[in-house]
Amino acid sequence: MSILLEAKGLSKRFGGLQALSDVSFQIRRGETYGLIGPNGAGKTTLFNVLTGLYVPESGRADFDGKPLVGIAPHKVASVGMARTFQNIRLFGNLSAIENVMIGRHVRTRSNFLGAIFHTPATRREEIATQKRAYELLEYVGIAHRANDVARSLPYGDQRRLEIARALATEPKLLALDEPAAGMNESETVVLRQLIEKISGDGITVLLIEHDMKLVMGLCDRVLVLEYGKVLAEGVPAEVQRNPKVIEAYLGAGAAAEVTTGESA
Amino acid sequence: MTTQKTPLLELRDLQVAYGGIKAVQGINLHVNEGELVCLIGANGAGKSTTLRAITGLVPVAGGSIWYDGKQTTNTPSYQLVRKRLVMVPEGRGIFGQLTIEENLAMGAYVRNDHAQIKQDLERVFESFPRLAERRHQSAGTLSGGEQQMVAMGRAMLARPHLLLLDEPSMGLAPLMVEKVFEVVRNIAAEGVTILLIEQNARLALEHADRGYVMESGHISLEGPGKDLLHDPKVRAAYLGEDEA
Amino acid sequence: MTTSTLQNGVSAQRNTARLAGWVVLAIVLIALPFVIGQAGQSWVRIANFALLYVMLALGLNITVGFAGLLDLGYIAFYAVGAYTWALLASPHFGLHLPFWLVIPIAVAVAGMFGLLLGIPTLKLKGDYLAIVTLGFCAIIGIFLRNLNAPFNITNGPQGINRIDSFQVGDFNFGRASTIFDMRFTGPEKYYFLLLFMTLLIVLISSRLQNSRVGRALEAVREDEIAAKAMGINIRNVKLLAFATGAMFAGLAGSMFASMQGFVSPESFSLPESISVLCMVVLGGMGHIPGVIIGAIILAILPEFLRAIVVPVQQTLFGDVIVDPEGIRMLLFGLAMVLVMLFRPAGLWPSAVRKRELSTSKGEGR
Amino acid sequence: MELFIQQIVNGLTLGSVYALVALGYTMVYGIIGLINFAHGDVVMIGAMVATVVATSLLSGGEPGSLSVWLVIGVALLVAMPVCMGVGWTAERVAYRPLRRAPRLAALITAIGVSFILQNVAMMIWGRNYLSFPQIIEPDIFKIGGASISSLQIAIIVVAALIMIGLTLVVHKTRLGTAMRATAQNREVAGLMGININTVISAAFLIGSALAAVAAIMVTTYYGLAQYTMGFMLGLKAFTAAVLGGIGNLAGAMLGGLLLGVIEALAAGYSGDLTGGVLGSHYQDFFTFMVLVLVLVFRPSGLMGERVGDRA
Amino acid sequence: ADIKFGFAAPLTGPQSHYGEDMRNGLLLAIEEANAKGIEVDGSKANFILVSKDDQADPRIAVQVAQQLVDEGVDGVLGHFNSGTTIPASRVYYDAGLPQIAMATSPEYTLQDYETTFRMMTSDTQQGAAVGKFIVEKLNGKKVALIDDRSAYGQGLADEVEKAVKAAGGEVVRREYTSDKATDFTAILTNIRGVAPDAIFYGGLDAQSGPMKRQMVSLGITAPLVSGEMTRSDTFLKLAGSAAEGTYASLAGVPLDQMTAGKEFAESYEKRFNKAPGVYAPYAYDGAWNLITAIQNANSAKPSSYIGKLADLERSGATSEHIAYDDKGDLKEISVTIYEVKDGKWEMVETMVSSAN
Ligand SMILES: Nc1ncnc2c1ncn2[C@@H]1O[C@H](COP(=O)(O)OP(=O)(O)OP(=O)(O)O)[C@@H](O)[C@H]1O
Ligand SMILES: Nc1ncnc2c1ncn2[C@@H]1O[C@H](COP(=O)(O)OP(=O)(O)OP(=O)(O)O)[C@@H](O)[C@H]1O
Ligand SMILES: CC(C)C[C@H](N)C(=O)O
Ligand SMILES: [Mg+2]
Ligand SMILES: [Mg+2]
Repeated sequence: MSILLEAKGLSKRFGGLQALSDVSFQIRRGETYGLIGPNGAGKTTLFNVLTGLYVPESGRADFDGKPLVGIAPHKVASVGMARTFQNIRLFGNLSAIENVMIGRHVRTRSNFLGAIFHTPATRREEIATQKRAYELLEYVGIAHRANDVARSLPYGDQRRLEIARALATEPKLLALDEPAAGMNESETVVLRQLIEKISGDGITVLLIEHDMKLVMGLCDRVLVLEYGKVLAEGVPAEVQRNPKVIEAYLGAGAAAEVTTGESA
Repeated sequence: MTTQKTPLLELRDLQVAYGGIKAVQGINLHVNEGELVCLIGANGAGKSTTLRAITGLVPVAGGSIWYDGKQTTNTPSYQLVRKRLVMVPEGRGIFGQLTIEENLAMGAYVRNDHAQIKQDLERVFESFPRLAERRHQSAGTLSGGEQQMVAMGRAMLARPHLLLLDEPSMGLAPLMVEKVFEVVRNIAAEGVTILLIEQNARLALEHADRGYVMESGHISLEGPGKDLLHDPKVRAAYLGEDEA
Repeated sequence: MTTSTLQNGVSAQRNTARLAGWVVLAIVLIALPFVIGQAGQSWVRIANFALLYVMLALGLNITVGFAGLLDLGYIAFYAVGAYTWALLASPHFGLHLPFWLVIPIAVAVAGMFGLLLGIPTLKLKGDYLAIVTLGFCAIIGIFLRNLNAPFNITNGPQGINRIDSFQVGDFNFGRASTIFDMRFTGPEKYYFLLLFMTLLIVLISSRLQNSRVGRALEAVREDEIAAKAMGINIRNVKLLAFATGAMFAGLAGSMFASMQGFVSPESFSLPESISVLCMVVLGGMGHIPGVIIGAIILAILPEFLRAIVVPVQQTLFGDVIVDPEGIRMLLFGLAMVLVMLFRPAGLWPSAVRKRELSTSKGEGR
Repeated sequence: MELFIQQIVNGLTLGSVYALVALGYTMVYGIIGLINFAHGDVVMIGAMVATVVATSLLSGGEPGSLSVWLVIGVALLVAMPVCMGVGWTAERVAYRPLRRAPRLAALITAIGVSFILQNVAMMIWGRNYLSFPQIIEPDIFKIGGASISSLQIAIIVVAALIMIGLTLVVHKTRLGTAMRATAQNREVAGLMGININTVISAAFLIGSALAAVAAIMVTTYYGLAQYTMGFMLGLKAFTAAVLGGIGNLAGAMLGGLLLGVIEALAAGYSGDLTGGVLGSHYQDFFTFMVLVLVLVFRPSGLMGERVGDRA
Repeated sequence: ADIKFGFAAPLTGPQSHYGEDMRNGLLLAIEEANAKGIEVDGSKANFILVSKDDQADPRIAVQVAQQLVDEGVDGVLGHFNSGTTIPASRVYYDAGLPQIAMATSPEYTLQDYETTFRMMTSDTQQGAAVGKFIVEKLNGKKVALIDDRSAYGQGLADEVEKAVKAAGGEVVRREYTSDKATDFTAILTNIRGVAPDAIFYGGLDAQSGPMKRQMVSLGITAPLVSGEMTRSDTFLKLAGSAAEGTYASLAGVPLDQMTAGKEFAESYEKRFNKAPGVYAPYAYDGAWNLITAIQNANSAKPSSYIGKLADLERSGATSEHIAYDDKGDLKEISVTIYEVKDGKWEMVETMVSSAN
């Protein structure tokens, strides 16, 4: 399997706080890669560095063979990496379908003049964009809310909408920041099926989650961060037996629960 | 059965609407002194709305709310705090530009017993050492989980009589979830009455004396926590048992 | 099959209703100057200025309404357009270039000024941007006022007089003339010219809004970080918003100069800028019909009040007892407050646009 | 050098007034995010009232030197509650119902309130300029060749004292803490037991009281009051608040003083610096260029807090 | 029959007090004329004033000009500002309505419109007189100029500059402010640095008043000289005791030197309970000019009486020889210089000249 994303020695600090130090890892094409760690370990920061929102002090990341660090955030989407946000960031006053249509931005071309003169190419593209956006809403299961303002959707639907919007950019890698937060276990199961479907369609997934059942069930490999450093990496079964991980992150109870959960 | 004693909190036929949408459609619910009661339900069922109505953050459309023997329907939240009815809102609601310490101090805004406040503050730092390390950092830059700790700590400083918690474990690492529930247990053990909303239904029901299940604006089930935990409908709808 | 024919029937019916609506509107718009002209040409002039304000408001709507960039100095672009026309078509430099040359130049120059304002303010948020744009307006005003020395470019505070009217061949929009036995006054001719331009701007605005570019503007307004993550180049989008808004203002400005025949710096003051903003917000920010209504109402209300304050007082009290000018502006202020209190999102805010999905309905549009 | 000192003195006097008015803007902005366009007009009302009071007090005859401060004191005593009343009422009637409305709605309302205040003032006090009776024959002192009058000294000192006092209030009192919390999250502030209506009203009351003080300074120093005077003053003060970092009290003070000084220096030196090409008519050009430069390098003003917008 | 005069000037905003002053002057003239029972074309004329607020805004000015035309007025008095008068004059010209404006910039009567007349001096005429006065009478070899960058202030200051130079003086510094400013310490400090013999200000009394105060507190002793806007009671009020020794020019002869002037001042006081402002007497004279021309033509039709207006020859409250040259400017220019003495405007001298 070839490497899709490779990070080498990423470090990021905020004032006196070393949020990431010397983080390296590799994500293979097509796998689902988990990112876990205690609160404040630097998981979201890592996302922000990878997507160009933060510039790291040192280190590099190569995506699909091209350097990622230092390129403008808006270019990240066009090279094929899309994300969702821990604190949902939808375009709140726009309808669900418009949110997804905006996601098509990097994969469409029509410009100012095209819009004004309503050229045939623009019209074709517009229709295609709508069609694709609607399909994506169906894909994540919220097509019936296409015309509702994003702000008014229930929490779980907002999460799904964010995923649809990210998928609209046709990513090679989809990075999800705690998609199951605030969902109950049944809802999480539905989410898990969605992620499995996405992965099945050949998209590489990078997943931050605190729901161990979800992480252990979905991920091919898991990276554990603590205090900005890599604590462990490996297949889920290995990682969850790692005493350092249990001590820093899982706690005895959770580790046990996950095991039972998996056997169920 | 605690029918002799009046409950600490009682909702009678409570209704709440946002514009045209009826989010809560006439629910009855009570919490007795010293109890830990949990409220579970799917996304959008109206749980948060119920809590917001209790604390006067959204106007009540019908029915009434009784706290500590008095009707408090539509009482503004700042007055309820003085009656020691405290809520940790969904999404934490920390003051991003104040430091952690200042945030915690805000919890004690209505208190005047300075020495006691200091002591309580230290207790919070003991429970959440992560916060002690960063007491002078502005809270807006904290990670999601850290912010949740601040919110819990802040509520503890208010010395509540009735504490309403809206999804306190959301976004927390497993170890931290345990920690939060431990804190919830401890607070309850000190005699604080608690009404808890949780998506982690299993944990919540394990800890709760009683529980309510809410479905699109109605209470569909109620009973002792352990009973609900074994109710097949609950297991299917909230614990993800069927499909797993 | 049956459902689809049924649907087609319904939509055909709806289409005829819509068509009828458009026809009525067109007739009203065409007849308007002659009807209100009965009450005096001043009402035609007022209508013309209302159209000019519609153009301005729609331009500002792109910056403020679509892209969410609070621009308090918008009138500066209007000034740029007006002065461009004034300098290129007046005795001041002895240039009398034709409209088809001056208008594109005015629009382009205004657009360039839009970029000029946009570049240093890209990183600014909300009200910081507002104050810088306000400063920009002041700066433009300073240059207009003072560039009469060492070289006389703008003729300073005296302004530029005897500016050419809009003229196509021998057909002069500034003077009355007879066409097919009908006498058209200057203001009436300008009415149709401005109406044409306004419709053009409405068309551009609405096409823009419902396009990929328009959505990018709205995305930037809603959440910059999320917009970046969607691959939108925030910088370009903001500059585009500034430039487009500015170009509309440039067009409106050049029309203003040609219609007035006189420009001076005092016409482009900050309060003027603020009143255009009021039109946008009062009407319903981001919603084209709302903005149009807002502009028309705010342009006409003062004149309407002017016409009624004295007669109303006379009928009520038998005499003019309260200072009519004071009460007029007071009522104006009161109206602004009341509208906002009762309709905080504007008089005619946008509902969420319903998309008739080509996919689900099988009929492409 | 003498010129320079003089310009600094000039600038500080003007800047002190800006700073006081800017505080009113910044406090309200900091808490409810509203550019209170009518604030300048509250200053105007204060100036009108003070002028009328002082004029009627002195209609008897020449004041003795003792009664000078008495007259100003009485004028302030009357103007302050009037301004506070106006500010409070505006908040209560026009802004409070719009707390949850889109931000620009409240801005437009504020512009409307400004219109109303101006035209009511015009109907009450007429269109003419009122003059503040010249009760203070300024003693003029010389510092390094620069003249400074007793009035200027009084203005600078009073402004400084008020700023120190206000800083203490905001950072050391319960009300101050409540204000800062309310500024960040109103709902949660309520959940902490803070009555946010009281806090917001307090901000308007304090701001308006400061406006009254500023009004007295303006009328005594410049000697005039008219119903349109609030607009320019308000605009400058708001600019000052932004320069300092809007929402930040220390910023408003710094911004006000700085703006005054920049204006004086720009008017004083722009001609000489540009070889006479850009004279004092380009004063505001320089002022705004400084503003733009400051904001380009510090996008939230000199002292504005920069919250990381966390993704 | 009803004869309507249109009037437009700022009636709201910072300059509205001037508008009010003008309106009162016009009202007085019209009421007098109505009381006299003047006969025009066989019936007793009833003069009516239609007044409009132009907000000192060129755009509104054109709009209200059109409104006046629509209302069928027979003649126009106003506007007040150069910036409003000039664009509005085109509307009146197109409608063939005679317009008598105040002291606007020269451009107003240079447009080849036969409908434009002036009630006061143009900037050129006044500036020439003031410049000469500064150099010759005040012995001002070194003069500093300030203007407010309004059409009026800048125009006047430019003319003064020319006249000062023509009379052999030197302009040592030119400073600028705005018609909304109240603080002039910075520019006055600059001026103090060059120690001029006199300072001229082109602008409004709302600025010159506080400016004079600040001159005193900065220790500037050179006299302040200004145009007619400053020769007002507002200036005296605003400058307070600092006003002493200020000079200002005003078109025409002092009211109290002329019988008609004194009468005007008395009836004004009686009618409005206050002293007339600067512009009231000129507005009053302007209205009487129209009335007289109509009387002479025995018709209120603009096309009939406009000729009579151009040929007018009468004695009014501000001048004994009111007559127009072929451009519509006053033929005989008298400019009087006043000085503040003991808190009052006292006449210094009147300079009479025929138009340039
Ligand atoms: N913009 C910022 N300024 C200052 N500190 C920051 C900033 N962003 C993150 N931090 C700090 O960096 C650390 C890592 O934060 P991050 O959000 O990456 O944690 P996380 O692993 O995502 O935690 P969680 O699971 O709770 O979301 C935290 O301590 C946080 O306070
Ligand atoms: N401010 C609001 N305006 C309009 N509708 C709202 C608003 N807040 C909530 N709702 C709607 O009210 C219903 C109940 O929402 P509520 O937040 O109470 O649900 P919840 O049970 O707390 O869900 P969750 O588990 O997602 O927190 C939902 O349908 C939601 O969309
Ligand atoms: C004297 C006044 C009538 C001058 C007027 N302000 C103008 O602009 O010309
Ligand atoms: Mg995180
Ligand atoms: Mg909830």
